[in-house]
Amino acid sequence: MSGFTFPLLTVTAAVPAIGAIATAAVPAARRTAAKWLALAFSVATLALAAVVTGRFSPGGARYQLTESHAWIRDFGVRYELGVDGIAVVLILLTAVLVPFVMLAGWHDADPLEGPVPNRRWRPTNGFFALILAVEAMVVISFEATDVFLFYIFFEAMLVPMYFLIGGFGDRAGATGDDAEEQDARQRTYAAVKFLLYNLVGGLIMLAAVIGLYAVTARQLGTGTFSLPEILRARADGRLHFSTSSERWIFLGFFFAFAVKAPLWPLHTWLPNAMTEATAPVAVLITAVVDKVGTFAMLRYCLQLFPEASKWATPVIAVLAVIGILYGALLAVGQRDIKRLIAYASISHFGFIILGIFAMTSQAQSGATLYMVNHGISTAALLLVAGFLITRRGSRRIADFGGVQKVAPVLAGTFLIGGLATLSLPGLAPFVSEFLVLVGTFTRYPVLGILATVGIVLAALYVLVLYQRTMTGPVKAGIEGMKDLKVRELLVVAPLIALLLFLGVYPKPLTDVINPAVKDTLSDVHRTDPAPQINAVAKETAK
Amino acid sequence: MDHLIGALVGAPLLGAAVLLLGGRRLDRIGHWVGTLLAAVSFALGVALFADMLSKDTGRRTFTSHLFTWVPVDSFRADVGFQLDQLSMTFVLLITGVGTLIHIYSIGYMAHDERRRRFFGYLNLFLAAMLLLVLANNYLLLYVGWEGVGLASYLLIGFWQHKPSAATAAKKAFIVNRVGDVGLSIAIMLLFTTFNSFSFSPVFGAVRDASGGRLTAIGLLLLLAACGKSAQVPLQSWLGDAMEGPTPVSALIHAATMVTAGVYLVTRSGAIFNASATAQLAVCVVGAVTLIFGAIVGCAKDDIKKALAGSTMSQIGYMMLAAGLGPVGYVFAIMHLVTHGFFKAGLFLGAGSVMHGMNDEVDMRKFGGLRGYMPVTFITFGLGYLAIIGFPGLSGFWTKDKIIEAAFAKGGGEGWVLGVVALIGAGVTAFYMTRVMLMTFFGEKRWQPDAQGHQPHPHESPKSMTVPMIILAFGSVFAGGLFSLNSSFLHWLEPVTGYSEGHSPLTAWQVSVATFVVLVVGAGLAWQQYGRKPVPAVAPRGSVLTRAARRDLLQDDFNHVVLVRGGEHLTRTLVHLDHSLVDGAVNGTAAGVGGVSARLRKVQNGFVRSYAVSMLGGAAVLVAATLLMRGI
Amino acid sequence: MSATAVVHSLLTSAAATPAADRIPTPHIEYAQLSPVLIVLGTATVGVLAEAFLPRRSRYWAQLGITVVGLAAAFAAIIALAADGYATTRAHIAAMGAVAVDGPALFLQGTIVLIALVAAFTFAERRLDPVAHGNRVDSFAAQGSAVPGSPQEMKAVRAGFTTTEVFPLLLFAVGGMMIFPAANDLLTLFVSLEVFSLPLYLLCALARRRRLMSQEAAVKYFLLGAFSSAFLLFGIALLYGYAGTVAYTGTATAPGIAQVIDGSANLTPALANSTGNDALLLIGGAMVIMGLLFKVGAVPFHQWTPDVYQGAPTPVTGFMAAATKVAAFGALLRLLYVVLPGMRWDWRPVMWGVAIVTMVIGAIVAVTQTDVKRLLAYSSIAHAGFLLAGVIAVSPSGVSSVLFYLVAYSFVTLGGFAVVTLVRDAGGEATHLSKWAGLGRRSPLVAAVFAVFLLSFAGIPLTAGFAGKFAVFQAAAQAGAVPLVVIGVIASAIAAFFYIRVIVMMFFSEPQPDGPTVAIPSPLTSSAIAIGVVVTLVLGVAPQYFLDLAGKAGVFVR
Amino acid sequence: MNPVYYLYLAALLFTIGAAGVLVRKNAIIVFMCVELMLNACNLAFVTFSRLHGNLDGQIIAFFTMVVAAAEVVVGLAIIVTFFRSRHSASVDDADLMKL
Repeated sequence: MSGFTFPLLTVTAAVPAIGAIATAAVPAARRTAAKWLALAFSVATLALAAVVTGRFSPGGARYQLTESHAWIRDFGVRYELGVDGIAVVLILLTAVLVPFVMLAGWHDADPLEGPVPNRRWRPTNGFFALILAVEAMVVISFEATDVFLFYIFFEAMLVPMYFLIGGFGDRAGATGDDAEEQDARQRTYAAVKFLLYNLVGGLIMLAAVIGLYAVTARQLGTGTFSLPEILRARADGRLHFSTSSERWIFLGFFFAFAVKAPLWPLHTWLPNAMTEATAPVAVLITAVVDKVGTFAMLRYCLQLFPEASKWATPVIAVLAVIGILYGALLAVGQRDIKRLIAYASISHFGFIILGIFAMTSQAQSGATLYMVNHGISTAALLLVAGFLITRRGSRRIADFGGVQKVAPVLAGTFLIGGLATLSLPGLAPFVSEFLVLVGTFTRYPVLGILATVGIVLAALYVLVLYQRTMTGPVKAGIEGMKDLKVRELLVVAPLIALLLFLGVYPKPLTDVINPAVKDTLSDVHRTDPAPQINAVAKETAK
Repeated sequence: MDHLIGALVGAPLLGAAVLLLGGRRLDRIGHWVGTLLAAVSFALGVALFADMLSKDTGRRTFTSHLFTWVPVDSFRADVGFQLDQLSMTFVLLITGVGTLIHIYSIGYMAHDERRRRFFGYLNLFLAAMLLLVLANNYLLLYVGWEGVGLASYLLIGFWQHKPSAATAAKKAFIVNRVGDVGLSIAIMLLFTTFNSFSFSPVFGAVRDASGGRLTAIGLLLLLAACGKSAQVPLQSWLGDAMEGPTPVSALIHAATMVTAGVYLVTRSGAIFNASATAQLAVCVVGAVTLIFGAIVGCAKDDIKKALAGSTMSQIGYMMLAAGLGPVGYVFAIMHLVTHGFFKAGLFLGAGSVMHGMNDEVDMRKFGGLRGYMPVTFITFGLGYLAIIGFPGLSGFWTKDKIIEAAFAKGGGEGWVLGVVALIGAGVTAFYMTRVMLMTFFGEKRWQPDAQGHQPHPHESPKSMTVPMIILAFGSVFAGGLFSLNSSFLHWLEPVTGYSEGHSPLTAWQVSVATFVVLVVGAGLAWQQYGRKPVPAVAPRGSVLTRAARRDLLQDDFNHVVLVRGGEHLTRTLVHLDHSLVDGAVNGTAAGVGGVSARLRKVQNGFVRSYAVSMLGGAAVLVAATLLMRGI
Repeated sequence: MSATAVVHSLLTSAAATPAADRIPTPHIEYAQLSPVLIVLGTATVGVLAEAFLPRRSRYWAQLGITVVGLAAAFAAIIALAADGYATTRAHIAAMGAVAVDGPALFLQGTIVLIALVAAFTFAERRLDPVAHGNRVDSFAAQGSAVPGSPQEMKAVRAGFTTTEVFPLLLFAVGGMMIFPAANDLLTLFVSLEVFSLPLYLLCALARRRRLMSQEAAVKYFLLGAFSSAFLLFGIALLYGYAGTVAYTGTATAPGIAQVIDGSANLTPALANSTGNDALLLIGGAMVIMGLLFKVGAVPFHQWTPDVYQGAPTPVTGFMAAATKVAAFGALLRLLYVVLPGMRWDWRPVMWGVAIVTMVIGAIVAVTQTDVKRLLAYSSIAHAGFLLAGVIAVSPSGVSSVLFYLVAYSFVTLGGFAVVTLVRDAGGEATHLSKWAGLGRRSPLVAAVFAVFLLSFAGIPLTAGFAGKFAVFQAAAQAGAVPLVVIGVIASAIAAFFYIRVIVMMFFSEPQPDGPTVAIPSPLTSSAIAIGVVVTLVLGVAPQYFLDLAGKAGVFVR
Repeated sequence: MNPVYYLYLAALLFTIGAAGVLVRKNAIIVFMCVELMLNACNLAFVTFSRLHGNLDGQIIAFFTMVVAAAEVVVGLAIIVTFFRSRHSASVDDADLMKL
């Protein structure tokens, strides 16, 4: 590190942060100005993320573009940034999604016209500032290579999310003259539930973080949270966790991530949060924020506590499979569009976690890819669902029917989103889902098979949803429904294009991901199970 | 060459993209674009065929590798094609029949304002189906496999405003998904066994693999085949699939897609050959289905559903053949092709009839149409003769071979299968004759439709009749052509392999037996529907009949066990999720609140009680300190 | 050198008797005691000002005097620290009575700053509506007048204000500054009373809700006196055990510490009493109890909610912040300097206290409906967290507690300052239901208060988080992992009610007859601003202050 | 006479004082009980001083008295205002703030 190197990662995280402040500073009256400003900043972030991806050389050093400065010496905390393949793709995902989220939510924070105009307090600039704040925190927690630094933003991002969920919801579902109040109550409940769940998870993780510090401090003299440092120390034997302490600390970390991810049975906050939040915010939750949880499992649980991870794998894998089937079954039983999608997401997170803990290269690459694909597909589905809901002013599936007759394009995009969600081959999610399944199957055949059953249920809930809302005779209240506007098409079309492209040619991503996954697996001292026969070798030999 | 294959698949794909994204401005020319591109890919197919014929038998297999699709460590999925005689056959069938049906649809869908999209979907189907048969590895095949599933979903549900259509489409997709589970698990098993799922390495290494795994793979593939080819127990969707426009039924649910299962089994011959168990399973499924379908076909009054039952049963024959191994593969495919011709022809005929009878499907409301739509009558008749295996026509050549091969399996199994196949032939003759008589003979039983329009039967336009005629030719001559110094056998043998079976009966014995059974079946039908007038409303009929009308209650079984059970399960789970999982958390919160409320009471505002607690605290403090020291 | 010596010398020096040769002249390091002396001197000046200045000019005069005095005291502290009295030259001044060392100076500095900010809030007179053309602060027009009586009316009309609060404040500050520095039990006791008595009075001086205010004073006074009696008796027993009240000393003139760890050579008279550990243990326990009362630890906490609620909010803020700082300082010194020898006796007990304090503080707070009571219970919970740090008998334990105290006290001041802003006809609207929808009415105030609450809840990037992490980390390293886990759970529960308030403010509909938010003068604004700044600075870049606390973390012996 | 008895007496007085605080209602009397406790402490101090043969204890006793006096000043002031505004000195009437 000679001379000044441009702190690319810091800037990437800082730009949205500054954007948040700037947007918040825009006077509340100038709504449009705030929107455009926020959008500009998010696009700038996307550009930076692209640069990061460009500067990242797959198969190079494990952590690249690293930055390292002293921060809180007494806590052994350093400001350390660095990205591996997994982080890069997730940063890219975040940066890609946020602008679409903003476009989709363009009018979500406008004053409500309705029975009681402006009763609800919805500052536009606040809405967009909060989104940018979340983006900044997510990005930096992907970049952090210091456990404490990560933890701080892992926790801090709850605050803006909380206000996004509780402060801005779409009027939908409740009926009657006090609908406003009903919605507000529900929304508040959801926001508090979200915050408490994650806060409890975070606090338990805090105990584990402190435990980690205690261990490192005792064995290395000075406590440290630097991931590379710890890995190095463990590699050359200066640091050694006792079995029990490693397990306890692992559990502390994992609990927090499992709440965030969310893993069955810690999932119940997600449906409420996603249902009550506006569709774009819901996208922010599942597609972006929750990914931090799974990402953290992959980076922190596995790399810091390989033995404990292996020790816990059977249980976690089973929970994950339960989550897959459970989420899917509940999705089938839902009467509320967004709730259905939320449970679908729970099922998908089951796949991701299963992939992470199957600990085979296919499964983990698949899981990482899954994070990206799920992000995009859910975004597509949810945002279209959001357009649908805002048009009808209701989330109840029963209130829809025959939409495809009046709004074919909307219906079409919705169907594509749905097909992506049921991971139809040719669309991106298929690749990742199949990788996870194969990877799992090679180590845990039974779990692999059970998980595969999930694809039938996926087809079931997606197609049932489509049939009930889009097909059949046109329901009352749907007749006048407008088809997608240009702005909305601008949101959906690129996402669908991405889904198709990554479904046909995911190689660019896998090339970035694979080396990182290899490293992770070598941390856990896991190798893929050998096949019965290596037919490829035979053939090439011939 | 790569480019040709690429273009072969690409042309219809392009069509689909253009038509679906093109928007309304393409409405006027959409159907032409679709048809043209289908024709283009047919032309390409023919070109490739010619090229293949120019090569000598050994070097006809051509593989091309476009790009690496999903590379993760040893897991390597490629986008690559394998064009050999087997896939060539399918390419020609798909593009050929496909093009004809495109042409037919121009006329048939003329009055539908969403015709452009219809053609888009058709093209999408062609592309997916071609991908399915051209893929050089199972994962890519899976893509095509689901692609045709999607196309079929879209086309069955094309008239989405009809709830029945939407439901049928959903049902078809989901039932197929069940099969897909089999396919994907099979692929995983292939990967863990062979470290690959591309055809050539896998088939090359089969003999080293453990039998158990091979059997498992075989059975899983069979499950997939059952889903796609509507074989028992996953056949329930095919009947409902008739909700789709008739050309769809002809192309997808008669000629091509439903035969994909047969293709899969034949393609995986190497694996099945290595596992007698799996083969037997295939045979059994085939046998059961061919009877099942036939019986259903006998009871349906809806012309399309009757034909659907027949399709089921004919594919049963193919499955049976494919299950016999090298003895039968060739004949399975041969029957598949001829069936493609005559069944497509029959469906188009049925469509033409409906076209003339303002979309009436109930055969009890037809009758005496032969005079009103001669071309339809003749083409349909030829198809009829072909399917019942009238000597000299296509069906005769192919079906007899299968029956013969079934006997050739030898031993008890051989007899059972053979006899079943034989009976099947008889039943086929029965229900097809029934259809024929009820539709074209007897007195008119026409009735006005819902809007009260009296039907004015008339011949369909050229765009519809021409394809029917062409297909009729196919159904008359194809079989003979193929059997001419067993050209088809030699053509396909390099891929599928062939072994002469040792039938206990000689070829002519089988033929005679078949013919007899045929005559009996047809006779019975004439007895019941030709001699006495057909009642306009179906008589109650025997238990078997009633069961057959309800698809032998298989649907009801599904409904009660799966649907009801599933609904119940989900409802319970939803409840539990709220009360139990969520309740636990909320309960804790409430608990804390309760404790808090109770503890609050201690803060009663009285100085003296505060003092008491202070004194108590002091006492405890002192006592504890003393205890620590053990004083 | 024991306290008595000082006492002798004081007496003799006061009345210069011929006996002066037999009793050594006391040697007082005025320079090193200057902070305290300045504050007490200023207080006296304030009293004189009350006596001689015309009523009209008192307010400004008092405010000026107070600010100047406190500023001077702070300057003196900085000077001392700069001279290295906090580290290298730390020693025991005033002939063993007062320690001048890192913790002492650090805490004194903190207390002085707190007092400065508190003085601002004391002096705020923009919040209450102008009464008969006079701006009024939150203190009674005339403390002696019966509430609602004609003479109170008269006092109000005349625009009286109780400017005595400033001298009272200063006296309290003086006592608080000695408290953590006290190096013998007598000084401890005296300083305790010196800062307690003014606080009792201040509690009684609310302008609004005077009955509650007086009631608070009575409760605080009676219980305070009660507890100080215990403290005193404990001192007596310790004296009986060790024959001295000095914390530390030399082998020849031993302090209690020496006696306990047996490094002292004792007179035969002492020898048999030191044999009797009961005296030591009981005495120690009672002294600790006296301190725990001031800290507000369970089960000696019950005065806290009532007094916090009844006292004038500025006073509450000052008490909550400064008293905790002083008391914890004294507790630390007692446990680290005097009683480390009997660590194995008091540590388990303190474990218990810490646990119940954390848990009960958090749990009871959940169902509170009054902002001030809520903050009171939260302060109890925080006392529990601090105790966790105290229990880790290690340098990091000291520094973490010092840091936590700074973080906590300024956030608390800011919090209570915000409470003074939210008012309705009856004065401050402290009932939570009144705070509904505050975020809609005045987003800024709500946001600021939210920041404070988040800091209390220990959300990262706030001072509260850094402090909590510091103490828990210290505790964990001292092997008190279970304590940490319980603490974490407690803070999870605590988070619940902080969030409830935030929900109230932002997500619930404003009531039609809701309170208004008064526009404060720069005084209160600055108090709040300081709170916010400290919260964020200590949250984002705490290293400097951690260093400071770390350097200051060594007691002189 | 063994001075230890004075210690017992001191303890007794202290206990009586504490008990008084707990049982008596009238704020004045409660306060007096507190004073009694303080005096108990004084007695203890003096006794110990005698036992140890050093003066500290006796001196501390003086300080205690001063402090007690100061407490009286403040305490009485508070209690009196309390009494005047409620016409009752019963500590049990002071329960505006609870829970």
